[in-house]
Amino acid sequence: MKIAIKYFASMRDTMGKANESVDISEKSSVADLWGAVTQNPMPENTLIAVNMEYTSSEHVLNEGDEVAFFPPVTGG
Amino acid sequence: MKIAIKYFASMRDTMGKANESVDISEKSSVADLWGAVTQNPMPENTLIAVNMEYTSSEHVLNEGDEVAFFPPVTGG
Amino acid sequence: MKVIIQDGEFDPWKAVQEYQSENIADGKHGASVTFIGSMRDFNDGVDDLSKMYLDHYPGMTEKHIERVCEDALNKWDVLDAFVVHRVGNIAPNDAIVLVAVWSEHRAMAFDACRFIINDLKHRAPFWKREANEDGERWVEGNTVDEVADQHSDMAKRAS
Amino acid sequence: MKVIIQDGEFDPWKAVQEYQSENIADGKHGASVTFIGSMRDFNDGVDDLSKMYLDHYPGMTEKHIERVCEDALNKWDVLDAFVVHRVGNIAPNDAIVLVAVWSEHRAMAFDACRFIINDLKHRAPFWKREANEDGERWVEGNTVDEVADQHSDMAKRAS
Repeated sequence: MKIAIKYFASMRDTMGKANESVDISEKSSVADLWGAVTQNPMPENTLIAVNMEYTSSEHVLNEGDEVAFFPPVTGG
Repeated sequence: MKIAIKYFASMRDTMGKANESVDISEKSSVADLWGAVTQNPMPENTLIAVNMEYTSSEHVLNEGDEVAFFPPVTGG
Repeated sequence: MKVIIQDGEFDPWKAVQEYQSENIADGKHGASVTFIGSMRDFNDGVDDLSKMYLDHYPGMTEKHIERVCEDALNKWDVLDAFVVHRVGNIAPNDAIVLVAVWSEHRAMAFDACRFIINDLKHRAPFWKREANEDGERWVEGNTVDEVADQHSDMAKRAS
Repeated sequence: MKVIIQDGEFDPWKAVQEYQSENIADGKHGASVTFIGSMRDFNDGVDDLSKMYLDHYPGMTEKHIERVCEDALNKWDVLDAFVVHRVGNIAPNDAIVLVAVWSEHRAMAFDACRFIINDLKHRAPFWKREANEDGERWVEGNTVDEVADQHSDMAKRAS
């Protein structure tokens, strides 16, 4: 299934890109997706959103999901 | 000694005046001053200021003091 | 720091914007919290308030609020505070009071602003006289706000 | 209720004044609390900040803040809320964020405004990148404000 990935802030610098599209097997989790795009472990305080809702790395993905990885927020 | 008295809000209506000047004996307290101007007891929640500072009815007065009597405040 | 007691309408947003541009150094404050109290057309079961008169104690009112602002500045490391309070005749929807506070960080600005307006409601010598079709009455205490304050404090402790 | 994510300067006092005159019914609110966050020219030991870039997650940012405002409106019986947040390039002293809340009584307005800005600081997807003469860096957490929040909470419990 196809998954769209977005990276923000320092995560974008680390990954060397702002977004990418990945093909992975059905029932993959966010953690599986991370393993498919990089061999590095996910930084400890990484925040994860699936379809613009916060979630955890155990979240099981569906075809067409948009997954975002980013560092702690610093707005306001 | 001469004391200037001010009344505000409902206290002004009750006393029928906004201010008055009273001559009382040295070392009189605010409570003594009240007794000199009216036979009615001081309403329970009356606030007292002497020279624009909150104080109590035991406060001992000095020549030329300005004493104010008023009900609980309702500003803001 | 500035405290203005004013008979006559004012635009609170314009007042605070002007005060800031004239008095607050560029780039030093990260947070500004503003409270504006306005006249509702209802209060404590009276639902057709047509006008209000606000009495005060000239001299003591200014002195009292200035001291409260100084206390807030010292207590919370706040950069500056600005207060405007109406007196005299007031119409529904008019701004009655503005309290604006500037600080480096937001927690201090919230705490100091709330401290000033709470003291102002409980201790500054102002008295409201409301009028509707049935006549006029001196308002006796900010009852609903007291309850709301207590409720909010309880909710905070419970959460 | 309105949430604006904006690339480009804004005058927060003018924005809130305009929002109020167009959206808030006359005479129904007694209290309005406004928080404005501005860019300081110093932060966490860096004292010559020359500029800042604010990244965000288009779509999620708006959605997240809108939900937080709805939560605040429901939780505190607040009449309305208005948020403006800058993104893109920001200069020292620029307003970054405005949170304005209207309610009948002041306690709810303070609580709701603080709730919205605290969530916005901790959960809304924005990231600051600061620049000074030594170069650029992504800001890592609102450390000073966290400490200030905790300090303020402790002071409140102790008093």
